[in-house]
Amino acid sequence: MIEDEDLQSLFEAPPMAEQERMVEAILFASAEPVSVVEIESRMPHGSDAAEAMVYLRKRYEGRGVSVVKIGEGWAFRTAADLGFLMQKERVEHRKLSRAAIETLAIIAYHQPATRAEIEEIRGVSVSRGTIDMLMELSWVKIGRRRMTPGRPVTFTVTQGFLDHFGLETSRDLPGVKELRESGLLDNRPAPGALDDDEANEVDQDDMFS
Amino acid sequence: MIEDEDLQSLFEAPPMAEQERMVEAILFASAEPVSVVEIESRMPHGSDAAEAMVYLRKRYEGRGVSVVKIGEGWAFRTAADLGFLMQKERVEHRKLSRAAIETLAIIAYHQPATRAEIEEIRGVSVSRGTIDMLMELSWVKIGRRRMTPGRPVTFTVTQGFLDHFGLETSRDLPGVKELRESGLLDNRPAPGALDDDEANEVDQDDMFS
Amino acid sequence: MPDDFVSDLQEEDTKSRRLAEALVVDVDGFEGPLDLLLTLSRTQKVDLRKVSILELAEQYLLFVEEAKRLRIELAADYLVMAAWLAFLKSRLLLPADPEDEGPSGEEMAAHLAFQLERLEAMRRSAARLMARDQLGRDFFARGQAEGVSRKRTIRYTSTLLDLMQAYAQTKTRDDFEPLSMKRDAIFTTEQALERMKKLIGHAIEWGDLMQYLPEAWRIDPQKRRSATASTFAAALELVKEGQLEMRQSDVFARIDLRKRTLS
Repeated sequence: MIEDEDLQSLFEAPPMAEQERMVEAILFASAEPVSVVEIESRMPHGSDAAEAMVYLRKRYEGRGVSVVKIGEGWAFRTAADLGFLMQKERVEHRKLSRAAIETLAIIAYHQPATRAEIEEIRGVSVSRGTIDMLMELSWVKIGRRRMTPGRPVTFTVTQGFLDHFGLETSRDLPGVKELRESGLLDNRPAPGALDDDEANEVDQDDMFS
Repeated sequence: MIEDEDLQSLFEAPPMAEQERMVEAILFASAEPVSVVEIESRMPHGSDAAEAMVYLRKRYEGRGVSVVKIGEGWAFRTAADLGFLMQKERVEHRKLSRAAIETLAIIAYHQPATRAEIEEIRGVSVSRGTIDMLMELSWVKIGRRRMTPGRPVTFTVTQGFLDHFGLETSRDLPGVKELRESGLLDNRPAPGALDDDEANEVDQDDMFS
Repeated sequence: MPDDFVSDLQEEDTKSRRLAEALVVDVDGFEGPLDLLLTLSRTQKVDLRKVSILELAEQYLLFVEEAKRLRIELAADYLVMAAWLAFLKSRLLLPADPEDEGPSGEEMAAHLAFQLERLEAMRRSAARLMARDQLGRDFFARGQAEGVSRKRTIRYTSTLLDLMQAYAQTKTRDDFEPLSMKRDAIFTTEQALERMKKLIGHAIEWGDLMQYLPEAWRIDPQKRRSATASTFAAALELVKEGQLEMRQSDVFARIDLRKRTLS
């Protein structure tokens, strides 16, 4: 026969220490960041993954691995000061071209950014391969279409991008605040381009008019 | 100017707490179980990976993941009681086909085993696909060539195999006789076939001696 | 400001010319006209905010002229920029025409200065971004992710018990010899495939599938059935590999095959 107490405990969330262990196990098992919502969905009913995460983060402070936030997700990552031990795990990345690096930065700082906007900033046309490559690296994805004539697609950076560069959100991009304050992230139309919206996506020559 | 103390510290092993962090990071980032020898070879001169491992294991006792020994290597593993948390994402569970599991078993018990030997034991030919699949699963690998005419390749099981089946070494596999005595087998031998079995047992012991 | 510059122009001319020549050699190294302008602006050795756009326009036009003199073909966008800068220059130098509706020279110059500053800011940001600690280089993810995978992978869940039972069964199979399967009436697909591979080289004309059955397997109905099935399966395999073509004119009609010709 089940006692009342036992019955109740069946529907009660496990103790916080236990929940912390569960979050730890789930995060450890995954190479990719996992969202709190997803973690919680895998834990017993009534668990509070966000609270458990606070304890877990604290526990791993200063350890060889730590809990980091990446966009909406959480993951364990090795401490950056121990990178020298990891020669063997190091993945050789193809060196990115200057065009690719600049395009990536422009998308990150100006997102969502259309191709025309990237081209206007760089002053040259963006080759198809450049954006394809950034998408292949899973650093850039297609965002919503811009509601301007021609409804151009926009590009944004991904969680994989944040993960790769150790950023919690794109608000943490280096120097983004200063850039915004100095107006360098504004989409400033060229003078005289009053019918800008229309001209915007037409072609590259427009960026100089 | 470098102080004596600083100079000395350049040649001194890092503090044990630091070594523990290093072992933690290496185990975490490594794709396979890592031996103490290898860990130590990656750490600064004078480090004692074995000692650091003792502290690390202690630290993870009762946590959501633990440090376990697999074959000669060490790795992080989800605590056994939290396995249920990993269930949800396993998309498709499948048992190995009979041909595959038999082939695998024969390789495990008889390794190194040639294809001809496997066929002889199974009494049917082994299709290429079966061994390919076992190799793809990283449970079987190609061993040394047998120094007999034709120099056939042999197959052996891998660390991944031991890992999957929870074995420390392939010597831990129980013998047929043991299996039968413990009542694990539903197949009863035909009467009078006992001698035969005994003979087999001997063969098998030879393999591991 | 423009006046100061005009007076200096002669003196600067040789210097700029030399610079322009050096740049011409490198024209492929520039990522478009804006990039070239940014590089030229650095030769003014002032804060980008204080750069003289007029001087910059001069430098650029000089560069284009040099390129022409050296018969180096410039991409169209460099020439478009040159035309625009020539226009800007005239606007900056000539008094504004009150009739003119377009933007003033100063507005145009200010926008160009903004573009240059923005491009440089993005360059700097890109460099700072790449200088960050990076995943897989400075910090690392779990090397051995466990079971948790969003990929649609098949996970084999055979246990040690399965393994041991399988082994024991193979070991006891000998005891049950009468129960073991009779394989002698079976022509395997692998055998058929091997046989077909040897034969298809000659199959230039369409020919009946049945003629590919081994002689010894054509009489006994059981054997014939097995050989037909495996030969058919092998033929399909070869079609998949692109070595063979098959056709059947009607349901249950005979199946013809021939070697696939490279057309």
